[in-house]
Amino acid sequence: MATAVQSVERENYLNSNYGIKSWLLTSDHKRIAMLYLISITAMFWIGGFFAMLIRLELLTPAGDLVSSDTYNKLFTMHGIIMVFFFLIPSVPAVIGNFVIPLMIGAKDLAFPRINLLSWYIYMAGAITAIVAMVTGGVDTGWTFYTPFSTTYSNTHVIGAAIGIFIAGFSSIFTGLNFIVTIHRMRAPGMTWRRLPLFCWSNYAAALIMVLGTPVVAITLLLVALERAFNIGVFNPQLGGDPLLFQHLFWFYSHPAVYIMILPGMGVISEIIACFSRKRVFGYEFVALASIAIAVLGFLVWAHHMFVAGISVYAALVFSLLSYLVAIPSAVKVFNWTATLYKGSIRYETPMLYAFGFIGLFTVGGLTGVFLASLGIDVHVTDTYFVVAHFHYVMVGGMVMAYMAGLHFWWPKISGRMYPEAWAKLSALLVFVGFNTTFFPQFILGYMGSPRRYHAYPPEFQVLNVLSTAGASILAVGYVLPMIYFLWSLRYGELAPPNPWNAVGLEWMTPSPPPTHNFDETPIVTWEAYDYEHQPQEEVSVGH
Amino acid sequence: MATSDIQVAEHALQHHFADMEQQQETSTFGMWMFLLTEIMFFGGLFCAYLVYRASYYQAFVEGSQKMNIWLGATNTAVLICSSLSMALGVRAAQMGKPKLMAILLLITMVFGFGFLGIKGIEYHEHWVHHEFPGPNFHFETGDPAHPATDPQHTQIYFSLYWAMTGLHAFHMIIGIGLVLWIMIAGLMGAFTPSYFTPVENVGLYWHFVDLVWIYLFPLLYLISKKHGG
Amino acid sequence: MWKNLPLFPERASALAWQVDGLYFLLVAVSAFFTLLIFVLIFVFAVKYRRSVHPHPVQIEGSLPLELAWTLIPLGICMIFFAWGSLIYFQEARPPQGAMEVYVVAKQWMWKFEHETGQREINQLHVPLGRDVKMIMSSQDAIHSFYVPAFRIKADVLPGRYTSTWFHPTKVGTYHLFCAEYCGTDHSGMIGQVIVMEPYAYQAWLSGGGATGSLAENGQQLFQQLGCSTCHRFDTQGRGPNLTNIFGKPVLLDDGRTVVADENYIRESILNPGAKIVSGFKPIMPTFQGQVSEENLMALVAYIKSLSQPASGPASNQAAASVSSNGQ
Amino acid sequence: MHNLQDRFHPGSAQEHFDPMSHVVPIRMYVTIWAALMIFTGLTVFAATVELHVFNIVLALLIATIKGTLVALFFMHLRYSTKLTMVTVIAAIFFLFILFGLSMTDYLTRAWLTNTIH
Ligand code: HEA
Ligand code: HEA
Ligand code: HEC
Ligand code: CUA
Ligand SMILES: [Cu+2]
Repeated sequence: MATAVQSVERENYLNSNYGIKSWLLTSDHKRIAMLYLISITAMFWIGGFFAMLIRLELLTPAGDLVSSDTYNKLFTMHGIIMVFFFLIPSVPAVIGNFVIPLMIGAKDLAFPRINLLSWYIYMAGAITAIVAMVTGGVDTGWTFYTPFSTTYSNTHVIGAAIGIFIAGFSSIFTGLNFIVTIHRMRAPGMTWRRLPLFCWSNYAAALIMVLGTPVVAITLLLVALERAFNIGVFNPQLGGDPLLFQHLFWFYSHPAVYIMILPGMGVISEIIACFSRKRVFGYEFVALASIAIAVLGFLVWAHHMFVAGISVYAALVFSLLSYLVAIPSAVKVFNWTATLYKGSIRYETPMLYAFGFIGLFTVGGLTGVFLASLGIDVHVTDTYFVVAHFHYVMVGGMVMAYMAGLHFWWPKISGRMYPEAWAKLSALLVFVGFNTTFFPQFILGYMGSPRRYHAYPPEFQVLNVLSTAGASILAVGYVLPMIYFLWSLRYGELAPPNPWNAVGLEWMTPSPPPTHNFDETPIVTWEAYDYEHQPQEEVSVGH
Repeated sequence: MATSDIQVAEHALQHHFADMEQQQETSTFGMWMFLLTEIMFFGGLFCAYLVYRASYYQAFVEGSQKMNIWLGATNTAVLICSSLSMALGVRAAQMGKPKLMAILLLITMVFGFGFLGIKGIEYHEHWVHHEFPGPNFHFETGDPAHPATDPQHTQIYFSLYWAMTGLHAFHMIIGIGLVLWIMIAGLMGAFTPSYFTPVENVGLYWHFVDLVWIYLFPLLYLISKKHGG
Repeated sequence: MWKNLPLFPERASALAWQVDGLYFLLVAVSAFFTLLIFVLIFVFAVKYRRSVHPHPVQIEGSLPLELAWTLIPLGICMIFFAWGSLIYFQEARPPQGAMEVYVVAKQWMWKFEHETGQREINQLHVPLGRDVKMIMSSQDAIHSFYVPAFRIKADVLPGRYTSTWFHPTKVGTYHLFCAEYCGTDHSGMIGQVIVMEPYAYQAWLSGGGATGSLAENGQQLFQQLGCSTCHRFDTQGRGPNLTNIFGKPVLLDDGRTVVADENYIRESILNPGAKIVSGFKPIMPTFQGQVSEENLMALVAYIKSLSQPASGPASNQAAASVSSNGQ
Repeated sequence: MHNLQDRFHPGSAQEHFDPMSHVVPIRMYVTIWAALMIFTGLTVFAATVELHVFNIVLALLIATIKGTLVALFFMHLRYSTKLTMVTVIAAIFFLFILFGLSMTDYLTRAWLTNTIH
C-alpha cells in the first residue's frame, strides 16, 4: 500500500471544482456517471419498495393488504421503474460511462455535451413517469398491452408512456455516444482485437439501443395518441389489430432484455480475467458472441406472443430463432468457466458476485430455453414461471453484475476501498435471498399460478410465503452495500491506482482519475488481459 | 488556408479530440448514427402501414383517393428543390462563402415553409371533410355508385396518414429551426472551409427528411387510381 | 403436509402427459448443465485458488472446444424445438367432430354456451373422454383461457375468434384462470372446469337451463335481423346462399380465395365490405353494434350448422329444422 | 500529434485529410435535381396506369432510385467512409427484419384453416 498516499492530494475529477453547478453543468463523463449513479439508485429503491409491497401482499392468498387496483399499479410501476429507469441505464450509463473512455484511452466520450443531455432527458422522463405515478398511477403492466391500455384502463397511461418515450431518447443518445466513441476515440494501438470485452459488450448493447428504442418510442407515442384522441391504430373496435402493438412493442422489448444483460456480461468478463489472472478463454468468441446476441436478438420477439393468436407458422419460426440466440450466451458461460481453469483465483467480493452471476444466469437462461419451446410455453406463459425466469436473468444476472462492477470499480470511482468483510456478507445474503425468493416461483409457475394476480388459490400459499421470506433477506443484502459504500466515501482505506493489480488502461491512471483521464494519451502495445506480463503482486494468503 | 481560418479551426477543436480530422469524422459519423435511429423511428409507422395495407387494400385505396395528388406532387417537387438549395448551401460553406451560403439556406427555408403551407392546405381540406380519425371521423367516397366499402379500415388509413405526415412535418419544423441556426452562425463567421461540420450535419438531416417524403408520397397518395369497387 | 404443498399440477388431459414429458427432459438437461457449471466453478475455484496456485497458466482458447460447446447445445436445442413444436401443432388443430363450446370473455367473467344451448358463467361442464373445442372471443380487453390441469392456454381477443381444445381424461374440478392481465379484477376472473362422467354430463344437460340450441337461436336471429331477406336457400337472393359455405373456399371479388371459417363469417357480418364475395354487390349493411358477442356466436353457429352435419347431434337437429323451415 | 492519429486510424490515414476534397461541381447537383424531378413526374404518371401489383412495385422502385440518388449525392454517401455505408446498410437491414418477420405472422395466419379442411 505504499502507493496509496500519493493519490489524495492530486487534482482529480471529484475535487477539480466544487459546487452544485459544477456538477449539473459538467460534461465530464465521470461526473455524469455519478449523476446517473445517484438517480438510478433512487429509482432502484422506489422499484424495490414496490417489490416489497407486492411480496407482502402475496403472503396470504386473499387480497387483503392492498386493493386489487393498487396491486395492479404496484407491479406495473415496479416493472416500469425497474426496467426503464433502473436496469437499462444501470451498467451502461453508470459503469460504462465511467470506464469506457478510460478503457480505450480517450479523454472523454465522443459527444460530452450530448452525454450530459442524455442525463437530463433521463431525468425528465423519470420525473414525468413519477408524476404520473404519484398523481394516480398506471395499471397496464409494464407491457402496455392494447386495447386495455388505450381503451379500458382509467389510470395515467399517457403520462407513463410519455415518460418512457422521453427516457428512450436518453438511451438512444447514450448508445449513439458509445458506438461513435468506440469507433473513433480509441487510443493508438487499441485495436478491435485488443478492446476489453466490457467495451465489446457495451458496444453490442448500444447497437440495440439505437436500433430498437426508436421503435418502442413511436409505438408508445401511438398508444398515447390513440388514448388521447380515440384514433384507431390498434383498437379492435375500430378495426385495428391489437397484436400489431405487441409486435412493435416486443420488437424493441425483446432486444432490450439483451441491453439488460450484455453490459453485465462485459463486467463479468473483466472480473473473471482479473481475479483468475488470465486472459479470457476464447477472447474472440466471447467478443463475437456479444455481437451475435445483439443481432440475433432482433429476430425472436414474437416468442412473447406464442398464445396471443399469432400464426402458428410464425410461432414456429420465432421458436427456432429463439434457440439460436441462446447459443452465444452458452458460449460465453462456457468460456468464463474455462477461464478459471488453471488460473490463480482470488475470492474478492467482485469475484463472488461474478460466480453468482454465472450460476444464476445459467439457471435463468436455461429456463428461457424452456419458454422458447412452444409446447411448454403454452402452459407456463403468463405464470410465475416467466416471472422467475426473468428475475433470474435480470436480478440474478444483471443486478449481480452491476453490484460486481460497482465493487470492482469502486476504488477507481471513489478513491476509497469498501470494507471487504461486509461486502462478502452482503454478497452471500443476496445470493441466498435471491434464490429463496425466486426459485419457488418456478414451481409455482409450473403448477399454473398466473402472474399479475392479486389473490391466488390457497394451495399456492406455502411457496409464496417462502418467496416473501427470501425477499426480506434480499432486501437486507441490498441495503448493506448502500450503507458501506457511503461509509467508505469517508472512512474507507485510500485506494491505490490499481488495487486489484488488473490489466487495463483504466487502472493506469490514478484513483480517482484526473478530469482529463490521462496526462498523455497512452499508446497500447499489449493484448487485452495480458496478465502474463503483468507483474504479480506478492501472494496474500489471507484471502 | 488563411490564418484567421486556422484560428477558427483551432477554436472549434474540442479538448477531447486529437485534431480536426478526428473531430469532423466523429461528428459526421454521429450524425449518420442519429439518422439510423430516425429510420427506425419512422420504421415503426411504416410497419403498421404495411401490415394494414396488406390486409385492407381496398380500404386504403379508397382513402388514398381522397388525397390531392397535385398538391402532393407539388410538395414533392418543393422538397426536392429545397434539397438542391441545401446541397448548394453546404457547398458554399465548404468553399468558404458565408454570404452565398446564407442566401441558399434562406431559399431552403422558404421552400420548407412552402411545403408546410401546402401541407396545411391539405390538412385543412381533410379536416373539414371529417377525414380526421376519431369520434368525428366520417368517410364517403363521394361517388354514390361506389359507396365506401370499409370505412372502418379507411379510418386506419387516415390515422396512419396523419401520424406519418404529421411526424414528417414535425421534422420539417425542426429542420427549419436548424437551418436558421446555422444560417445565423454562418453569417457570424463560425464556419470556414476547414470547419463546417454543423452545416454538413444539418444538411444531412434536411436531406433525410426529404428522403422520408420520397417514400411517403407514393405510399399515401398513389396507392391506386382505380376507383373503389 | 403435501396436501397443502402440492409441487406439481394435476394432469387431466391427453396432452398433459406430452407437455410433462418434454418438461422432464428439459429439467434433466438443465439440471445437467447447471450442475456442470456449478461443479466446474467450484472445483476450479478451490483447486486453483491463489494460495495454492499462484502462477496461472495462460491458455489462449481452443477451436475444438468452442465448436463443441456451440454445436452440442445447438443440437440439444433442436430436439426441444421439434418436440415443442409437435405439441403446439396438436394444440392448434382441433380434431374433427369435437364438441364445441362458445366462450365470451369480458371484464371479469367467463360466459360459456354449449351447442345444446346451456349457458354457464365461470363454470364449464364437460364430459370425460370427448374432444372439446373452445371458440372464444372477448367483449373488451384481451383475456386468456387457461386450465393448468390440461396444460392449455389461449388468448381471447376482442374483434376476432381464437380457439383451443382439450381432451379431458380425469373426472374432477379444475382451476380455470384468466392468464392475460385485463384490469382491476383480473385475479378474480377465475372459474372451474368440471369434468364429468358422460352419463352424469347427460344428466346435467337435461337438468334444464337450455332455451333452444345455439344454432336454433341463431336461426331466429337470422330471421329477426332480416338476414333471410337477402340470404335465401336458393339462388334468387341478393346475397349468396349460405348453405354449405362453412369450411369451404370462397372466391372473392378481387380474385383472392379465403376459407370460410368462424372468423370469416364474423367479419362478413360485422364488416361486410372487407371481403366481397365474387359476383355480388357490396350491398350488405354492417351489423356492427347491432349484435352482441353472444348473438354473433349464435349466428355463426347457425351458419355453420347449414354445412356438414359432422359436429354431433345438436347441429344435425339444427340443420334438419332449417331445411323444414327453409321454404 | 498527426502521426499518432494516423497510427490509430489506419483506415482514414491513407486518404489525407482535406475537407475540400468533397466539393462537388454544381453541375452534378443540378443533374441530380433534374433526375429527381423527372422521377417524380414519372411516378405520378405511373400511378395513373393500371398495372395491378406492379403499380406498387414500380412506385417503390422509383422511390428507391430517388432515395438512392439523394443519399449518394446530396448526402455525399458516395464520398464517405465505409463505416457510414455500413451504418446505412444496417439501418435498412434491421428495418427489413421488422417488416419481414412481422409479415410472417400476418401472411400466414390463414394457412392453418386452409390446410385443415
Ligand atoms: C436480462 C433479461 C433477459 C434475458 C437475458 C433473457 C434471455 C432469454 N429469454 Fe427471456 N424474458 C425476459 C428477460 C430476459 N430473457 C423478460 C423480462 C421476460 C418477460 C417479459 C414479460 O412478459 O413481462 C422474458 C420472457 C421470455 C419469454 C416469453 C415467455 C412468455 O411470456 O411466454 C421467452 C420465450 O421464449 C424467453 C426466452 C429467453 C431465451 C431463450 C433467452 C436466452 O437468451 C437465454 C440464453 C442463456 C442460456 C441458454 C444459459 C447459458 C447456457 C448454458 C449453460 C449452456 C447450455 C445450454 C443449452 C443446452 C441450451 N424469455
Ligand atoms: C430490473 C428489473 C427488476 C428487478 C431488479 C426486480 C426486483 C424484484 N422483483 Fe420484480 N419485476 C420486474 C422487474 C424487476 N424486478 C418486472 C419487469 C416485472 C413484471 C411487471 C409486470 O407484470 O408488468 C416484475 C414483477 C414482479 C413480481 C410479480 C408480480 C405479479 O406478477 O403479480 C414480483 C413478485 O414477487 C416481483 C418481485 C421482485 C422482488 C422481490 C425483487 C427484489 O429483487 C427487489 C429487491 C430490492 C429491494 C427489496 C429494495 C431494497 C430494500 C428496501 C427498499 C428496504 C425496504 C424498505 C422498506 C420496506 C420501506 N417482481
Ligand atoms: C341487404 C342484403 C343483405 C342482408 C340484410 C344481409 N346480407 Fe349477408 N350478404 C349480402 C351480400 C350481397 C353478400 C355478398 C357480398 C359480400 O360478401 O359482402 C353477403 C355475404 C354474406 C356472407 C358471406 C357469404 C359467403 O358466401 O361467403 C355471410 C356469412 C353473410 N352475408 C351473413 C349475413 C348475416 C348473418 C346477415 C344478418 C345478420 C346478413 N348476411 C344480412 C347481403 C345481405
Ligand atoms: Cu381476464 Cu385477465
Ligand atoms: Cu424475449
